[in-house]
Amino acid sequence: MTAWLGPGAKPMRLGPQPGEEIDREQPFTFRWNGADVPAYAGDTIASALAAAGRRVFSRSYKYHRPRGLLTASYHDPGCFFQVGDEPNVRGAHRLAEPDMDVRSQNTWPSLSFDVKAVNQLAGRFLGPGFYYKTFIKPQRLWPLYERVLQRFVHAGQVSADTPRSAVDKRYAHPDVLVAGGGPAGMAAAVAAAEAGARVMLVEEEHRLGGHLRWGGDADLAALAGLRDLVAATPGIEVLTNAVVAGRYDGNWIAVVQRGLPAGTEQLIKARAKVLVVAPGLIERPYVFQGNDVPGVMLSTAVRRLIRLHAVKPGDRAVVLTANADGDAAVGDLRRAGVDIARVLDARDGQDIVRVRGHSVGQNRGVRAVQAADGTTTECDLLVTATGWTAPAALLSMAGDQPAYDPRAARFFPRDLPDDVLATGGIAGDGSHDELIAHARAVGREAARRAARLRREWEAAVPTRAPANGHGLLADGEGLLADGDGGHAANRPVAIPELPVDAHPALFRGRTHGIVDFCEDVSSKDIIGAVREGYDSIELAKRYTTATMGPTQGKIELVNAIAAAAEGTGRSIADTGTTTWRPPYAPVTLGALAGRPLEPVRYSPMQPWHEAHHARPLVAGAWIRPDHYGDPAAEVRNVRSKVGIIDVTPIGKLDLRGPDVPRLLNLVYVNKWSKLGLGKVRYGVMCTEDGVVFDDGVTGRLGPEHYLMSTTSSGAAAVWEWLENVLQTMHPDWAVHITPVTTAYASMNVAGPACRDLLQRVTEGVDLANEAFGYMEVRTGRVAGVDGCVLWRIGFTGELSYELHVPAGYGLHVWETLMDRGADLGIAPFGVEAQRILRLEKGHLIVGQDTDGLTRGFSAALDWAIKLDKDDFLGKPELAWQHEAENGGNGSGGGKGSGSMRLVGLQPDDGAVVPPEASQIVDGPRIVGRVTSSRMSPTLGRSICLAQVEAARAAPGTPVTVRLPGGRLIGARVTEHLAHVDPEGSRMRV
Amino acid sequence: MSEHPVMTDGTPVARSPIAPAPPVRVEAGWEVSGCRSDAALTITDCTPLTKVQLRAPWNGAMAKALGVPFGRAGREASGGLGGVVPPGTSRAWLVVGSGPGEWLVLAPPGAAAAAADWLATVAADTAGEEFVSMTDLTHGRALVRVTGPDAAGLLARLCGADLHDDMAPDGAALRSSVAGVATDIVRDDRAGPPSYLLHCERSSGQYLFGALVSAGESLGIGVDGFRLPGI
Amino acid sequence: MHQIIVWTPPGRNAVAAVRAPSQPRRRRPRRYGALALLRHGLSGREWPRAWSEHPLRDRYDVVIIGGGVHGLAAAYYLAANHGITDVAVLDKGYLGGGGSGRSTAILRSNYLTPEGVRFYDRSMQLYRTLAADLDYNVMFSRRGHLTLAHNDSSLRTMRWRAEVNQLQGVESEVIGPDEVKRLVPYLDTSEHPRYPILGALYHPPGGIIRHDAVNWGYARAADAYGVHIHQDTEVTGIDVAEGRVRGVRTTRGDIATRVVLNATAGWSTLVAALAGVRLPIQTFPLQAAVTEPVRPFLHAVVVSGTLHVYVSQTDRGELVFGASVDPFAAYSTRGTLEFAEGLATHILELMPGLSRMRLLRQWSGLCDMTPDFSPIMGGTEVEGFYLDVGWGTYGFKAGPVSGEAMAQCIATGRTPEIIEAFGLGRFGAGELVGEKGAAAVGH
Amino acid sequence: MILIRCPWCGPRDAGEFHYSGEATPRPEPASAGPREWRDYLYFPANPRGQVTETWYHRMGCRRFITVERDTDTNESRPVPGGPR
Repeated sequence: MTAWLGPGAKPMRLGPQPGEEIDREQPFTFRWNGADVPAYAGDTIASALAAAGRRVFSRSYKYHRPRGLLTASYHDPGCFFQVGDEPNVRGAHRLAEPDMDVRSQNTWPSLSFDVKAVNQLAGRFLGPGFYYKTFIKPQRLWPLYERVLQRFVHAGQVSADTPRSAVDKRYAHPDVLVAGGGPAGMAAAVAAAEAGARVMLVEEEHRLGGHLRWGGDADLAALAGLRDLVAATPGIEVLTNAVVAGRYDGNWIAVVQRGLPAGTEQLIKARAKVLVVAPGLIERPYVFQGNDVPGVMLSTAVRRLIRLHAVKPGDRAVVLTANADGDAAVGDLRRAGVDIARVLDARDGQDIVRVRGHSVGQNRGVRAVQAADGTTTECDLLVTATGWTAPAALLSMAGDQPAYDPRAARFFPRDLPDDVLATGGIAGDGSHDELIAHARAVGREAARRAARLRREWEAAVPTRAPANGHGLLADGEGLLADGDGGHAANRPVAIPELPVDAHPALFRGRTHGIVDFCEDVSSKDIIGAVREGYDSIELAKRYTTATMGPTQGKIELVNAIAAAAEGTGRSIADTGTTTWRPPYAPVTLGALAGRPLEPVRYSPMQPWHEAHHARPLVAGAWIRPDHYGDPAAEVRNVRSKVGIIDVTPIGKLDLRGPDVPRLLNLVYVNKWSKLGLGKVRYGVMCTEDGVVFDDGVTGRLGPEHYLMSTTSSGAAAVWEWLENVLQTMHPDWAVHITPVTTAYASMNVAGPACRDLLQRVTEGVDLANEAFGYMEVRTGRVAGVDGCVLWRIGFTGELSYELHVPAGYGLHVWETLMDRGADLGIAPFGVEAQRILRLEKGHLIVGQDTDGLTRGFSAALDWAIKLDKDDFLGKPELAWQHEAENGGNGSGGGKGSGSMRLVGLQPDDGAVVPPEASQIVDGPRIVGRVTSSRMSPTLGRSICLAQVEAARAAPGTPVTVRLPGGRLIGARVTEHLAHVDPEGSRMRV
Repeated sequence: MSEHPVMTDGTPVARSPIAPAPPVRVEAGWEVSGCRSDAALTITDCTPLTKVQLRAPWNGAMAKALGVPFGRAGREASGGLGGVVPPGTSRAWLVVGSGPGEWLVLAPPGAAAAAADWLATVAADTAGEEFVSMTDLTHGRALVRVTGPDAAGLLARLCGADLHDDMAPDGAALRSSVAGVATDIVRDDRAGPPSYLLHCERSSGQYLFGALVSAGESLGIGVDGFRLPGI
Repeated sequence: MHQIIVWTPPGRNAVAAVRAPSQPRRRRPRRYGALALLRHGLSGREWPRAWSEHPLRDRYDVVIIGGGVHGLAAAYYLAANHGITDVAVLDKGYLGGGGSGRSTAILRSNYLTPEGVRFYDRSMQLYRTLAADLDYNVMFSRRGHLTLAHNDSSLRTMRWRAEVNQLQGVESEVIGPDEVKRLVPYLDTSEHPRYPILGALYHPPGGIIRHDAVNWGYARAADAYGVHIHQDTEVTGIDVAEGRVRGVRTTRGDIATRVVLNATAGWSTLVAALAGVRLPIQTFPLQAAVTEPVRPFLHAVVVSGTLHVYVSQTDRGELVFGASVDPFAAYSTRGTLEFAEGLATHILELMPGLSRMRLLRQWSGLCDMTPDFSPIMGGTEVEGFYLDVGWGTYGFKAGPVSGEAMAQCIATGRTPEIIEAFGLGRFGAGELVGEKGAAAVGH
Repeated sequence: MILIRCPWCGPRDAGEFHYSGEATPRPEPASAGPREWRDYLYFPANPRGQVTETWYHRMGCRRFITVERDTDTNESRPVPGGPR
């Protein structure tokens, strides 16, 4: 017996094999737990380790039993490694690279000596769900137990420093997407492409060919032929080391391209007209005592090791075979010089009882196999070939419920939607030629269905040149023109029935063993769970966690179902299967996220703001100046001299047409029929439940031309809202709406000196108060720029003009104003200063001083709401609120949020600023809250807006505000919302 | 702090939302990049082009007079577009059927008034019994052109619409999401390699341009400055 | 145990009139615990069934539709608190196969309105002692719950919630970026262009729990009181005459009963329609996902309302993610790729270091969304037909308190104060509950 | 990503659209009482199966379109007699 572990392990590399996928010209080494391991290009991490004589790769989840190679494929549960900062790398799939730093996972302190292995002794007490049955009392100890459980987490590590990957995703629109690049997949792809379809062929392994790759000479010859055909047929995009991770509604297919630099992946989103599922079959482990001892392998595993990587799997083997692949493995093992100690043929009823392994010392591998006939055979390798699992994930995601066929002892497709077809081993058995014929027919049928859909879609788009009529291809044109001939396009292709070979139903032998190798769940565990009452396959799965680990059932599902069936006495067919969820194989978050794409919006004056160290404020997608250093000073400058703020994000809608007034009347709560030319009016919009939705001003620029402003955050929603009204309620109205938010650079020039400043740069507009009054609008030339719109409005409460300048000239106008205003003391102000100014003025901010339930009257908008209008959006609810609050019979009911009122509020101690959201209380009861609060530079005291119960809204009402931390202070409701200049005289000068 | 050059005639210089790659020059009153690229895949900021939007019933007299249906873009009367071409502009103007009842006229810089006049005459010819409106969006939108054999491949990294020739051949016009921004995509090969005009709301222009450049890095994309007439 | 249904005049409640035994008789199953484990380990003996199978009777005092945490809890408290044990819980599939088994099992009580906070805080109290009460380890893990604020307005909402919470005596405070970083080192708290972390609402009592264990624990305990649990039993009709419930029809036979509790999620409008009751509900899929396990590094529950994502790490090392409901109404639970994409995009905005973690499985459940992000509980215009529905995205965390309150409601015929605000009548009256603000992401 | 068949633009990813819910007519505000009005506001039909609903093609033609969708399968089609 050789020592399988540690230094001096015996090399197992074989001489050159036909069809081997390693390049002996490219040798290199990589690190395995700190030691150098030799490898050839084309080696997987696991094949290189096996070639170096390593046999134990990891420790199992619960019992920490040593684990080695089982399937030698992506799904091999014993081969999860940490590679650099990448956890859970599939070592039997990932190609080894020079200087790769590979470490084993879930071992402490070391792979060879693992203290948690004591769990093996405790195993009998740690049955399924043991944790549900203990740690119950005393409860205060549970957190302690919990930390212990967490120490057993079976996985690698992530680092906070790992750089975020930035790989662009890609959209694709193949006619036919073939999932699986084995012989069937290749043949289907070729047939579909020959019929004129655009084909995407996706193979999970590193090369096309499937099982032909580790087959005999005939297989290799067939493989070469198929590869040549694929290469020679135009219209096939081949992706290898890529996996179809999911099929979603609308045949939206997620394809993940692996193997990009530094282990990154790319997500490809394909809108496939037809999906062909050809994943082949996955070999199934056999369940018996010791079936997870290193050295117990599947027949496909040993054939891969020998033929693809020229690795000798062991020295002395026992083989349990129930099918041709097992028989072929025997041949391969012989050729590889493995001494075949015994071949047990399950078809003749032969069976094994248990495997005994070396439990101590360095060697943790297979020692002997006990057969059903009582004989025991010494060996270091047990190979099983006991049947197949159909990877039905994609079928299941397409809505199919695969049917179990007891004759073949595996699941088959039942009924698939029109846009999904299946071929290859998942569809049936048969000779190579039978499978190829089936695949070709499926490929042609897929192309035919895709052609039908493509014609439908082409006819539906308005983008095709009128030359090709309206996009309708005549049958036979384009797709399917060659070969099958046009008329065939609407005749389904006859798909031959594939034979189904009988296969012995082998799941569990005469002893219990591991079913789920990732989760350490045994057949005994599952049967026990079922008998405990967790008797549906879903409950058994959840209770035992079988199939919930990283392999997600791909190798263990059928064995789990068989065990559950054994427990209930039901048949496997009646037991049914759990639902396969996407993704079919795990996908990195980096691939799913792709390159960060977060739209960010800037005003034309952004370069100036940056040059002047504005502190950025994130407002939705907009980046705005919060302030330029001292908001209070900015406020004082506006009140005393002149300030300028960039308000480009304010929503702007260009409204044209004779019916604009009708639209405004419907969407605003106030009246709009008589808005004169050059006039501006403030308006409030409510939704149909009477809740305040947006506000802004609208001005009349021409007889049938209006400019509407909205809140910055509401711009998109208001536009959609208006389009909704026009398109679904009043298609007869002649109104055209164009969003012009960023067609204009918008700046508000505010302060006593702002008129002087504007007079210096404005042409064609008389700015005198009597010529251009408060709440009026003009258009003219500013700083040499034509087509500027000037509003005279006062959000800040000062004399101010809001300029809307053609955006390309925004920076020019801004800089001109800064230059020309220097002697007047002009200074920029940011959003914070504006918030203070508007609070001093008592202007509400929708969404801050109102919330998702604040109806119009609660926002103190009584003056604006005109219930005598025939109709406006939200009128009924507002009418009922009014009725209810004014002693009506309240037929509409609803104190609701109608009971609240927006008021001005001033703390008794002007030095205290209650933080926004401070609650207003009456004893334990909440009777309101502070919605806005600041220290007013103008008044030198704290000021607030607040929502309070209507009963407390009367001017002078004293209230109690609870500060964070619980301190209570007194405050008083003010007469007006405005704290500064309630009469508005400053704006009207 | 950037200086603000003024044209000889006193009118200031207009700026695109997309920062011009140096050397910076002024073309037709716009600050543009003077850099040139001979890469197979290029990207050009075409924001200086005149952009006038026309709204009218999608199937009315104006639509017939223009001869450009929704979903198509055209320059001349031929090719089934049967439309009016502004006198003396031959190939220089591009009329885009950008939406149902919505057209976009792309013309060289400074042609807004001319475009409006032309559209007004067309509208007048339709006896004006239908409601028609015009809006100059030159400053309200950003316009980018990507050109090259890989142009469709580049867009496929940012846009889910099917841009294969059979769905979106030369002259196709569609609006879709590009890098998350609502964008008009106009296939306009100009008898050369595949070329797409991308037209979006102005303030997202810099972001969209950046997204295209980073997505195009692996395809060797090069920035090519704006050149008159630019259309 | 046999009970006599006496005719109750309209206005009074059927079960209120049931003569219930003063002391509920509880058939104690063998207790769980370390000793029991040891005993079974040594003897190798099988465990007794967690709950038994029964033939479907043709009459029950109370029929509960929906074998999720709400229905099972209601059954348990009817028996344990009110001695009403002639109860059938019907589920069309397996126990907890709906929302209860698909939930991300996050527990918190830091809501926005006083009624909401009180309600969920009672649920937290019940959850804290649930393992001992049910003799089943439900693995309640107090982790601390962080709701991140990326802009002023969400920071304002966080403060609002913190203030209301504190007034209700619930541990909850707004903390700054440094404290956030200390609690969750993997978070990117650097100067972030688009989603800076300005602070967070920190709710120390928040945590996660093993959702299946809660369902199974209630089922086992209710079964011990004699409640009948019927899986694979779908309700196909509800008989109503003279404005009151007479019975239900199922795929396994008809049942005569005076009291039916609709404790379904996803199907609640369809079930209510069987009794002729309309609900202000639209059904949306809610998706969740889990990654491959990695070594524990995330101890708190992290939520970002702005980015519509929340995440916690299980004891098994998996990250469990959730988001807000799908953008359009549907009864499909097949899941979408855009959910997984959005999730990954947003989680990497928060924790860029995770880009090499792999998403292992995604799944989807159905949520019944009400106009005010609050549930509908209590009676209806059909006498004897009760509702415990409209749970949106936050039903699991309310399981125990809902069961307790609905049991009391059914047993006494009076609506308990704690659920008064949640009656069906509020929509007709236009008196919606104000959770809207806090429910951007209901977790 | 489900496919919405826009009667104007052809088949497009649902992500380009904004779902605006079941197509329900607005009651006559003058005559509607609270019950009728709040039925309209708060009580959708929420059927399992075919539903007629409104989607806004915000990234595309910016038309509000009427779509028939199966809430189980998500198969959808424009309502016959659409704009084109």
